[in-house]
Amino acid sequence: MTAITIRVQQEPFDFGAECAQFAKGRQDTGAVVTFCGIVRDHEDAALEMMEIEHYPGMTERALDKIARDAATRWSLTEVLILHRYGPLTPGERIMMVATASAHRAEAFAAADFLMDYLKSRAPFWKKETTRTGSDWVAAKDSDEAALSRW
Amino acid sequence: MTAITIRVQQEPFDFGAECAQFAKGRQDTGAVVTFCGIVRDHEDAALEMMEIEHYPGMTERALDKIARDAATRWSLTEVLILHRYGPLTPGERIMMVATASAHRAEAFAAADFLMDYLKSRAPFWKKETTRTGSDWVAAKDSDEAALSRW
Amino acid sequence: MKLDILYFAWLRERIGLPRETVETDAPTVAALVEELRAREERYALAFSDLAAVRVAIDQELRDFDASLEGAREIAFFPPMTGG
Amino acid sequence: MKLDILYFAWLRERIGLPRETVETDAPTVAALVEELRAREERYALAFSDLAAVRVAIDQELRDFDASLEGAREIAFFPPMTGG
Repeated sequence: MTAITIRVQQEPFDFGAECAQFAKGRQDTGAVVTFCGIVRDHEDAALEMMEIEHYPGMTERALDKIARDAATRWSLTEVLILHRYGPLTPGERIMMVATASAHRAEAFAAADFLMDYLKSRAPFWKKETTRTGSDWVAAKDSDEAALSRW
Repeated sequence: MTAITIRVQQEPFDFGAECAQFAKGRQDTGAVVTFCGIVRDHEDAALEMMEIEHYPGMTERALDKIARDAATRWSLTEVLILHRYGPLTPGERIMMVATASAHRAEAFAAADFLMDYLKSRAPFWKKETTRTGSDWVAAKDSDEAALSRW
Repeated sequence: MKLDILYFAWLRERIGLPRETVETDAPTVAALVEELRAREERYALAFSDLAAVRVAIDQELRDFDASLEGAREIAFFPPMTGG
Repeated sequence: MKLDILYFAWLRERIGLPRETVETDAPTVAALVEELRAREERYALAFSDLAAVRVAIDQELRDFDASLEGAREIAFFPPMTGG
């Protein structure tokens, strides 16, 4: 059985505390992989704000399904997906995933899989505000193509 | 330029604090991947201790070389490798790596690469003590084979 | 039947509201989209390129030819950009 | 020449010491290993299967046919098991 935790929240999260707590003290876990997404400034330093919109209800369902799919494909002891919404500024942490497994390769593959699916199967939309205006971030064809890896 | 940190130490490390501090507040970083290796108990719950021996001097050089190789292959803003030696008990954290990049795929690939090389190119040796005796952990052929992925 | 229709991201902005309730007999999502397009210019604009629109029925991603039978909540939105 | 020789893990245990200084004219690692093997049974035992032994010259991994010219510190150890 995989312990799955899904959290969708507006407030900041404490990445360090989440990492410290995740799979803590488990003796059946040999490997933990974490990923954290951060609001990155544009090369021309023009990003003032990133706003994340989501679909309450569907978001939690979609994330739970992605986590359960990962737990079916790999032998995982724990999975965490945490994603924020609302306004964020450059340098702020947007989201994280964490995977725990007996073995390294499974923890890595599962974290990579979670990110690929989260990116184009969970109902989040990013809007960027720069000095010159606001626009929605376009999905990349490569994001959709990445799903065929799995 | 990639900020590289290498630490080899006997004392425990605070995985949460390391994750919290790593690439903190950087606006050029969009993705952080961390890996943590944990002493895992045997299926038959017989592991009492894991002792890690290393080659002081060469260890730091080897880890620094692996980190620099990763920074050459991928565009990374920060790399951390931290590895303990000495006696450890099941559930204790052995080591961690962390990679920061503008982009997710690079952070993932670099962390995976660091682990593959660290596993069979850094001078650490594990000895396990179970209820029935002590023995050195044998390297796996698959560990050496994994290097050909890169 | 009565359907709750939700719009997100630029679809919400173009249509000018986050949700509405409509009375419709459309058998499929595609038919519903045709009805909406016929209503007003802002709908026609929002749904002008369906390749850029995704749809969920009762919070599950579906295709445009999916049946609306038994559906209660339909959501339209652009391709997702989480992570 | 004088060489510091270090042993790690089961090589250290079989030989019974972590380091020693030897006086040798061996031109290569392989020649040095032959000299060590000829010394005592415990060395012969430790170096009985070179496929299971790795060598570093001055803290860099090298092959057994590597030259010892200019070398100061030679380390022998099993395949590494970090991570």
